[in-house]
Amino acid sequence: MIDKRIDSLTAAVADVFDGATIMIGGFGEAGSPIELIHALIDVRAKDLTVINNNTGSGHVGLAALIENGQVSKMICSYPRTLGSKVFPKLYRNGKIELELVPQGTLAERIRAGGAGIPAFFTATSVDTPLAAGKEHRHFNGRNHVMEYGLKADFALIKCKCADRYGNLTYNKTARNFAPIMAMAATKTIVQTGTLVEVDTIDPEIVVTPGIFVDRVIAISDPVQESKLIAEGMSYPC
Amino acid sequence: MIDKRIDSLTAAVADVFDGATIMIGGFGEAGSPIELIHALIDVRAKDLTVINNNTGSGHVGLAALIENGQVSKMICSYPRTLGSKVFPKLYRNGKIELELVPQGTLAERIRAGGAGIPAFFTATSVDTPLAAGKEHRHFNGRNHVMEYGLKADFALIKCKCADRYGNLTYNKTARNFAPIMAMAATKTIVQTGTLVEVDTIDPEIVVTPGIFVDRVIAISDPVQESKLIAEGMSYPC
Amino acid sequence: MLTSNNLQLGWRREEMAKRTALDIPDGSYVNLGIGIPEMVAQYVPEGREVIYHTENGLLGMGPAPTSENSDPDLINAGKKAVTAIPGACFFHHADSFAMIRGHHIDICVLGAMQVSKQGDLANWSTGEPDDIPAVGGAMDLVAGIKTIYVITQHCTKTGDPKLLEFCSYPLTGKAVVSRIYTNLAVIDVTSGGFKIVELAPGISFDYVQERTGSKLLIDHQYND
Amino acid sequence: MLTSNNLQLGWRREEMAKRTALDIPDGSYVNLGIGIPEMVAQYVPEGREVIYHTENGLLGMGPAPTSENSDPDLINAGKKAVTAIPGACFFHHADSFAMIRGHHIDICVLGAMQVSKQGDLANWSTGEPDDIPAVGGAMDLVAGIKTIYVITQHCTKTGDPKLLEFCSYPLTGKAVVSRIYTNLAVIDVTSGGFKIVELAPGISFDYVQERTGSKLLIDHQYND
Repeated sequence: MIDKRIDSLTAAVADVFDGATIMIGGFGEAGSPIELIHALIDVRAKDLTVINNNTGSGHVGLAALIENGQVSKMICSYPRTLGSKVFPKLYRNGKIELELVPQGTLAERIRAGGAGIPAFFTATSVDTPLAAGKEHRHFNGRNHVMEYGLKADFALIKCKCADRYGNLTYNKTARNFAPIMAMAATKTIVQTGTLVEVDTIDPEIVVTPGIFVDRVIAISDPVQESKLIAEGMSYPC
Repeated sequence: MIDKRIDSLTAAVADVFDGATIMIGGFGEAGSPIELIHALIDVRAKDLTVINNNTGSGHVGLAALIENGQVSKMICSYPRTLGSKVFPKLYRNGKIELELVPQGTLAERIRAGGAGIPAFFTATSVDTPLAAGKEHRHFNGRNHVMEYGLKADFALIKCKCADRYGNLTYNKTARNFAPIMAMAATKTIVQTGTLVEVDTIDPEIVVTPGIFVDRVIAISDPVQESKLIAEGMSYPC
Repeated sequence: MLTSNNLQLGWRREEMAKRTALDIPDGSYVNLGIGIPEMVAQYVPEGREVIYHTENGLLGMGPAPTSENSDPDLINAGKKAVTAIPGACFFHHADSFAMIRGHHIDICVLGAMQVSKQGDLANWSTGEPDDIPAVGGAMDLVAGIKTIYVITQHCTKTGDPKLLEFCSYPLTGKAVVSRIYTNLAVIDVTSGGFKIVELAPGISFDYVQERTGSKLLIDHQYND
Repeated sequence: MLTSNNLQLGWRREEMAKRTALDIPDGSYVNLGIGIPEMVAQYVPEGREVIYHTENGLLGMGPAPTSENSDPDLINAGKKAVTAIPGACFFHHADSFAMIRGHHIDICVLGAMQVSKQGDLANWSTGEPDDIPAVGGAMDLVAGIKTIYVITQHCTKTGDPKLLEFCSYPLTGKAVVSRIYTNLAVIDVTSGGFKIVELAPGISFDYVQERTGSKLLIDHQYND
């Protein structure tokens, strides 16, 4: 029987090893799997390479994971969000590595990783410093750079609704990177607002097919990052 | 106002020019936009390059378009379906050109064309005759071939439900190539089973966003290719 | 040339499919090719749950429908009517082949025209001048799925061996086949060549060897 | 250096946005950057329908919500709460940037730190050693969308020109900007350099030229 449900947050991330590469869903707080990130802080895996569009805000969620010294490298497009204090300080002090990737190239690299495409060409970043050192090539009279597919050992994502097969649907723009990260990781770990029976989600509206998912944990009332920040919370407190 | 609805089949395809490249949705008869194909026969555009997984069956739909001498080249993965009589004869007589592409590579080339990716690498077809003459390259210790994005002047596709913005949903496995072909064509022309008001389709379940669609025509009771074939029909009759 | 190539000898088609199904672990995501491979789905042992992928855009393919609930829009890669199980999902071709190319499908069971001792597979073209080449998803499947099983009659209709030193037909993929289920035996592709892991009832090693175009090894359990 | 750089001179922010909105045809698919560009959506002329794309995964972005119907899961690329219009749709990041990279979006309106006379845009980094580089989707937008409009104050807060012979900051893209809407003028990027197509009320050609780091041309309608 296929049953990807799991009921302990710590167990969900227990096998994340030191040095692992982890994709974390979310664009700002929308779609951020904050309970799974906090579980990752609890299990203390370190020397992590984290792939996320941003670097977190305040002292909770991704920012807290970074602040806790567990992240040695960030791959992201926009590391200085409003309210992002932890990353800039570590970066300026040379304590954390940054690979800056244009947002669309980041998304396409993740999608390529999940789709078994090792490399592709894009015109994005040509004639800018982010193209420096990259292989260039003309197609249809236009210059392009070669970019590599991106994979991860784990993906931590958040969705709205899931079943035991791991079929997922999302809520509005919280979808963002989650479907492609689910494809690109060896183990995809999902926190879901609702867990439903296997015949509940219409086969036409599944966004992430269960084949891309390994573990599902129900977090019916997730904390909201911006509220925690407004309350001055930090994790672990 | 954005209103992509159109009510004449002939008008829907009237600007298809001689020498155009046309993607036609469908996998076998599932998803085949047969009324639009017949309209294309009526408007008599010729010297077409057609991209479809197959080459049609019997003497209706895509097979009829080919039989009518309008297609000079097919790009497809599986040109000899059961019941496919027209293409094999023309091909053996050197009357039609064939570019044979593995099915997944075909899908990915179309998706790349729509996503602005001019070329990518895949391990599919390495060490086979279909890799002959293609650029090879190793990634992660494995050999790959470079494949090019594929675009078209027009896409003809079929869907289940559409609104005036061109947002589309599909029926079951009739979805197949339609969403990616809609992305890859300059003009995407859609026959839909139902036309609904603009606030009817849940934004979470739209499969093809309207931005990829140019014209929508309601064909509420489409003919079924296999029935026409069983009845010995041909088009034009 | 052998005078008798009685296909009734050894396993029947259903038995080949049943034997293959035994090797598919619980929880696998599986793609089944057209023909005998399709029959594997009927023989999943009790207590195992297996999810079938069909590359035209369905995960969770169920058995053939009754005539009432048949829908021409719900077909498999062989263009036959199928059903969708509870928990199934539909997706477009690029997403479907992302599952294949991205190594997400665990096992693929295919038919074969020829298999070489190093696991090369030929199953898409005879390479004859008047052959209409048609590849479908075969090359994507063998390139993207780690475990490729082949189900095939041991010999061609004219009695020629299909298991060979080298394939003479154009390849679908090189060194891709893991295991072969024929009417005569279950055979692994090993670094030393073909190795029999199981013989069909009443079939001898020599009988299989005579019908095979490459030297056969044998698993030690049959080796005495 | 000019002694007065009164930002009240010429168009206000709202007027810049309004002027830009005039140039967006009915039926356009438009991506609006953070800041003044976001305001363009409020000024679409009567009778035109424009659909807004936000690259985090929404086509059909509507105005900011009231506090009751705000959802932290429904935000724009600037991470501000928005709404979805009837006929909107949601999609993941790879699909969203396929719309951009694949040339499906008609117009993008962005802010700028510097624009060169050949249309080079710098809007993501000062290149200073302690700057935290952050690019977001800017490079994807300028590479993938044919018509790039820039809305910007004509000069920096310290009175330095932003329209220059060459950008000194790291580029976002080369030769990508079509038209610039500043508080002082509407300026096209032409093969001959910057060309004024409209001056804000009460602003003279010379006044703009003094605040521009490259020679200005002028459309013939202002040329007498």
